[in-house]
Amino acid sequence: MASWIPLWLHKLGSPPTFYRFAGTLRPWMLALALLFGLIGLYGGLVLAPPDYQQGDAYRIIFIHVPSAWMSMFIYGVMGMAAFIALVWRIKLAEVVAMESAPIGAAFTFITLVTGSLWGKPMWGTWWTWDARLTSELVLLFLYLGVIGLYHAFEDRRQGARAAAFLAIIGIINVPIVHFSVNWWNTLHQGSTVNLFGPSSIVWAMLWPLLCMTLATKFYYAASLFRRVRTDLLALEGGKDWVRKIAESEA
Amino acid sequence: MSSLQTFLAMGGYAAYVWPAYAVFFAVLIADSVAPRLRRRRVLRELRARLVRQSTRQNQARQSREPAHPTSSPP
Amino acid sequence: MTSPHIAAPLLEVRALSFQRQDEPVFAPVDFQLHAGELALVEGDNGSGKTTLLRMLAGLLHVGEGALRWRGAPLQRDACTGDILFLGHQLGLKADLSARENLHIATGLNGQRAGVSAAAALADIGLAGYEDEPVRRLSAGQKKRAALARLLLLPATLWLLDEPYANLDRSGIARVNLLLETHTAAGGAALVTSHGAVAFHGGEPKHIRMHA
Amino acid sequence: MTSPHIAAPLLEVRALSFQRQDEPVFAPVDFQLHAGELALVEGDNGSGKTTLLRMLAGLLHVGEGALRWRGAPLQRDACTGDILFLGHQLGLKADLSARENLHIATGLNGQRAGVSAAAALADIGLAGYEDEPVRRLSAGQKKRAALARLLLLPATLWLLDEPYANLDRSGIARVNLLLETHTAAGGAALVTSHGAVAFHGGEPKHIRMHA
Amino acid sequence: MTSPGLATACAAMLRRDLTLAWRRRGDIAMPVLYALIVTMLFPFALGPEDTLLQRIAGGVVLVTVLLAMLLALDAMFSSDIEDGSLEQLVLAPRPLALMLGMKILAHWITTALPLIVIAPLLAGMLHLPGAVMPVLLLALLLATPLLSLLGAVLVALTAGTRRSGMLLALMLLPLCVPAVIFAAGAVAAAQQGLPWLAPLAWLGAALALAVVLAPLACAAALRIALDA
Amino acid sequence: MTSPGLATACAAMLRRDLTLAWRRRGDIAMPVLYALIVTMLFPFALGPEDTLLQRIAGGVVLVTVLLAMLLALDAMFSSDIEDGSLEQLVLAPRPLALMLGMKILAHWITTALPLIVIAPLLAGMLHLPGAVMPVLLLALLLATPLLSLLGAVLVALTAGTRRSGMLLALMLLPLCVPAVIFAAGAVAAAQQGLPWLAPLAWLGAALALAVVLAPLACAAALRIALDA
Ligand code: HEM
Ligand SMILES: Nc1ncnc2c1ncn2[C@@H]1O[C@H](COP(=O)(O)OP(=O)(O)OP(=O)(O)O)[C@@H](O)[C@H]1O
Ligand SMILES: Nc1ncnc2c1ncn2[C@@H]1O[C@H](COP(=O)(O)OP(=O)(O)OP(=O)(O)O)[C@@H](O)[C@H]1O
Ligand SMILES: [Mg+2]
Ligand SMILES: [Mg+2]
Repeated sequence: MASWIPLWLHKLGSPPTFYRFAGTLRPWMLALALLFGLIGLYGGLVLAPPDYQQGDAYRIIFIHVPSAWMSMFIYGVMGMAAFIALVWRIKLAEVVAMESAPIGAAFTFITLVTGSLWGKPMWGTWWTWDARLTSELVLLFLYLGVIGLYHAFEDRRQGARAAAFLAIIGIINVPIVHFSVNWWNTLHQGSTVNLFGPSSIVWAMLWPLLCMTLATKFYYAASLFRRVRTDLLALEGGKDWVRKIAESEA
Repeated sequence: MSSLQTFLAMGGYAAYVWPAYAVFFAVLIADSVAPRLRRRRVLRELRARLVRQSTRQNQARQSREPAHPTSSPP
Repeated sequence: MTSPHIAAPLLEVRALSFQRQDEPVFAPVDFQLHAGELALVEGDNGSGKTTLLRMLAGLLHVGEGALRWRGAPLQRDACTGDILFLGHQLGLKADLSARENLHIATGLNGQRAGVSAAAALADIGLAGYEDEPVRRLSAGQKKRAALARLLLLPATLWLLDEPYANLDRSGIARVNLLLETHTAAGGAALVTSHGAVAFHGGEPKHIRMHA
Repeated sequence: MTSPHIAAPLLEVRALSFQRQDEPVFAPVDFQLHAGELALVEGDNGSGKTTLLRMLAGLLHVGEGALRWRGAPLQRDACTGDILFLGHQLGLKADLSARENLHIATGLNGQRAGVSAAAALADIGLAGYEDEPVRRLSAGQKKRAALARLLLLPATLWLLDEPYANLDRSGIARVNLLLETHTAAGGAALVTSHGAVAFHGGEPKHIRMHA
Repeated sequence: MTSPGLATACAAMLRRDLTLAWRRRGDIAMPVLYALIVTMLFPFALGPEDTLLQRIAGGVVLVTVLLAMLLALDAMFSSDIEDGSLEQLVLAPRPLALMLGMKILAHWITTALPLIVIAPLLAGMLHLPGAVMPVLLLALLLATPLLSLLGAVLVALTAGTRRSGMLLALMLLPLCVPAVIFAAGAVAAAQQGLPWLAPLAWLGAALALAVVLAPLACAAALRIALDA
Repeated sequence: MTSPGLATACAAMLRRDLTLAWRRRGDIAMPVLYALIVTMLFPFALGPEDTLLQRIAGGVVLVTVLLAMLLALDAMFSSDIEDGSLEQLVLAPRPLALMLGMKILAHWITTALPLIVIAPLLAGMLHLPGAVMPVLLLALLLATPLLSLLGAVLVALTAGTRRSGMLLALMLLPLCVPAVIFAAGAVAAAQQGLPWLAPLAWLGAALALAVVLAPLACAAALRIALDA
């Protein structure tokens, strides 16, 4: 591996640097999330016309699909951070991986619940054992496994390393979630949104969906930054920079 | 029916659409509140630790002072 | 293999410390151990003796400080067979006999030339108990079965955590004799103990642990 | 014996032996233990000390011989609360803290008046470790947590199997002090140990075990 | 010297086991997750046809819950034997049978109760009709304590032996079968709209007997098992 | 000083675990008996209709065998951790991954192999057609080592914790599901006279990968888990 990677990572990965960096960026991320979220909701719930087949039930798409994408995206981020944490033992990477897990689990849970709520009127059942639904459930279990393993250890860094290991093993599930609709015949629909070609969805429905997608991405960044900052304080409790913060933020 | 009522009725799918949105917001709000509480707790613990450390240092200095008067700061 | 400079110590420990939850378990430790030396690790209950030995054995990662082996930074892969660790947990399978336990140990670690498992067991005072399941041995007999490894396995540095506990007087004398022959043959040992050690092979080093 | 006690001995053991697979584990044992007396059970590893103590405690059935308690044949139901046994296995739940372990013990066995769990733990040298899970204590700290039972539980006869093992010197001194106060208060104790016991409450009885 | 009453001792015992279970709450969840996994795997193994699943739902849930309980049974005394706490319990001046009764109660609370709580979910996953659910729960409420009590006696008997696993399973099988037959009979009857009280009454009678006798038998068995 | 070769060390490791299993042969029989009980209980729980049983036979046998294996998985390293043998293994001058591979092999031989041997009996009890039997056995021969290998990695990961069963189950679930799907898919296809090779080929590919990677992952996981 090129030697500049660890060097570069160590520089940005220094806890006080990242603490400050995340602190300045976080409010902006939150503001962007709110902005895009409000626009997307207005466009999705009010402006977009009812679907000719599904009526208004399809409006669940504006939260279901962004959440589903986030559930996979966050797993990818977690997996990468986990890899860095294991190979270079960088504290920040451990923290990013471990703090991504609860957010990812939250989005996975939302996907499952909103999908169920959508499935009842569309397919006539809350749940079937089809490939995409199952692999998404497995994704939730993976997230929970990572969180559980992390907390099962008494030493946090040791727990982080063990859980990072599990996260890396579990990453094979992400392509399965995505491609399950192609590989097996399922109830769940295949890709309707295509970034690089014509999407089979009308523009009035597409742009609110894209807004919501951006909103969830920004939300993730904001939430992750807040969590990482807290964790860094807890992990670096003995260091001077933390002492200063603890004294100033009384 | 007023337009608000039509909006809320969601074409007869209100029982599915609104709970979905409710879950979305409930989960995300929970996700953002949890770290806020944790941060408060972490800071409280940190300050307690600082207090413990400073008292221990004071004790150590007091017990050391007669033996090494030069090592204490002016 | 043979070090060019005679003075290079077998093991050199510099400002070694271990953190649990970011708190140091013991005050930093410095010492050198040369071939032929015995060091006693002393300290009260909970002062970190076991932790130190486990760290030297490679079971715990080194928190801060440096470890040097024969003059060069310690590489675990290069010296695993050279270090023998015996902890509070004896590492015996209760369902196997003492002999079978020793066979596993030699299978994994290799065997000193000229010593057989039966001879080692007889030497340590377990003649007649070779084929009893370890479960049925008394506390001191179990300890002896674990100590038989010292006779049988090739290793330069012994890390022994309270080897005397549960032994009767003849057992204690036997362990002291083992330590003497081992150091006389150019080995070294780090031993924790609360009791007095009657070591006749020279004055042992003392390493004091402070919590 | 030359003891000036007029009362019947607390415990009287006559030609006691124990068989495993029809073989006696140790030669028949005879002794008396009066209130206020300490007896040291001595013998090599495997001579049957633990077996004897477990038999007296009622964990093993009496093979041959007779046991008398305060002058009458020993009835288990009549004296269970009177006998306290501490074996090689400490009987501590590793997931509970020392304090919680003591609370269980007092819940089952009752509690001496005027002693609290916290006080007992502080007395035995575990102040500050009351709420650590026992799993995280060092070997000597675990032993101390088990020994805290001696301070807390009401019992007349203590059966202690190697109470000194793993303890540092201050711990050993503490156990000796405990034995002195216990015998001075009219209790009795049977202790096995391989090390020297510095007991200042009179000359202890010696019971030698032969395999 | 203050000597606590029986109630204190019982409470101490119960609290001890519940605290321990709470410290290892991962292990409480184990049978639950196990049951969840089994129930999830069935649709995969059999194909997700609603009618077939519905047909076997009651039986699968019963078998799954009882087997999940069996899993946890083996560990009832093992850790106490290993660390010497069981010796201390046997030596304590309290009626051993009563103390063991508390242990069994704690064991039921920590293993069976969570299973009963999620049983409706399991049944739902296999599309069991809602009307049958109360009968299923009643059957479980009677069958699980019975299994805990009888299981405890057998575990105590095998505590001293080395090859406990096989023995335990062998001896439990004859005990499981009638419990499953009666419980499944009640559920099946309810599913077909037939009266379902009689099989449950049998289970109840057996349970009443076991509550009285099992702790005594368990105490006797343990004393024998420890004496070696 | 004689230093034994790798082969000697492997043999010592394998012999050790097999001897231990033999000493406790009751415990080997445990999963087998467990599987037998489950399969026996099904006709009781569902009623003895041949067609229904036959329909679910393949799936039930697969699920049962895999679950019986899961039972034994938890204990793979626990006794070695408790008595300190695992430390000695980690410190031995032999490649840890290879030694762990031997442990996994021994574990497979002692738990999965007996199950595979009795699988035809189990399938027969549920009236699985004889023609499907070879496919079932093949599926088991591929799925069980896969489960042993992957399970070992997860068990190793939880070795440093208080060995929480829930975690293990939670983490194993995602691994079980695909194995069951493919294995059951092959059996179902064979039962309907369709080609059944493709799903088994997938299993085989996964197994080949796991044989190489799992021991390495297991060794890494154990080193992480023991370091506390
Ligand atoms: C519990 C049930 C459901 C779950 C777990 C679920 C899960 C998912 C997941 C994971 C994705 C992202 C796939 C990817 O981009 O690779 C997704 C996308 C999607 N889901 Fe669902 N879903 C469920 C129910 C439904 C229902 C009932 C519908 C509509 C009838 C639906 C419509 C969609 C649509 C339109 C997409 C976007 C597909 C694309 O463009 O890639 N889902 N779902
Ligand atoms: N697994 C563990 N987790 C957390 N803390 C531990 C663990 N093991 C030991 N400790 C703590 O670390 C400190 C040092 O323990 P260690 O076992 O090294 O002591 P020791 O010197 O060997 O004592 P002893 O003489 O009693 O064996 C103790 O305060 C102990 O409570
Ligand atoms: N569970 C058992 N089953 C069979 N034999 C046993 C068992 N426990 C001990 N023995 C044997 O009985 C004899 C006496 O053992 P015991 O444990 O009483 O010795 P001890 O005097 O306590 O020795 P130590 O000083 O080593 O603790 C020994 O020879 C031992 O091998
Ligand atoms: Mg120690
Ligand atoms: Mg003994």
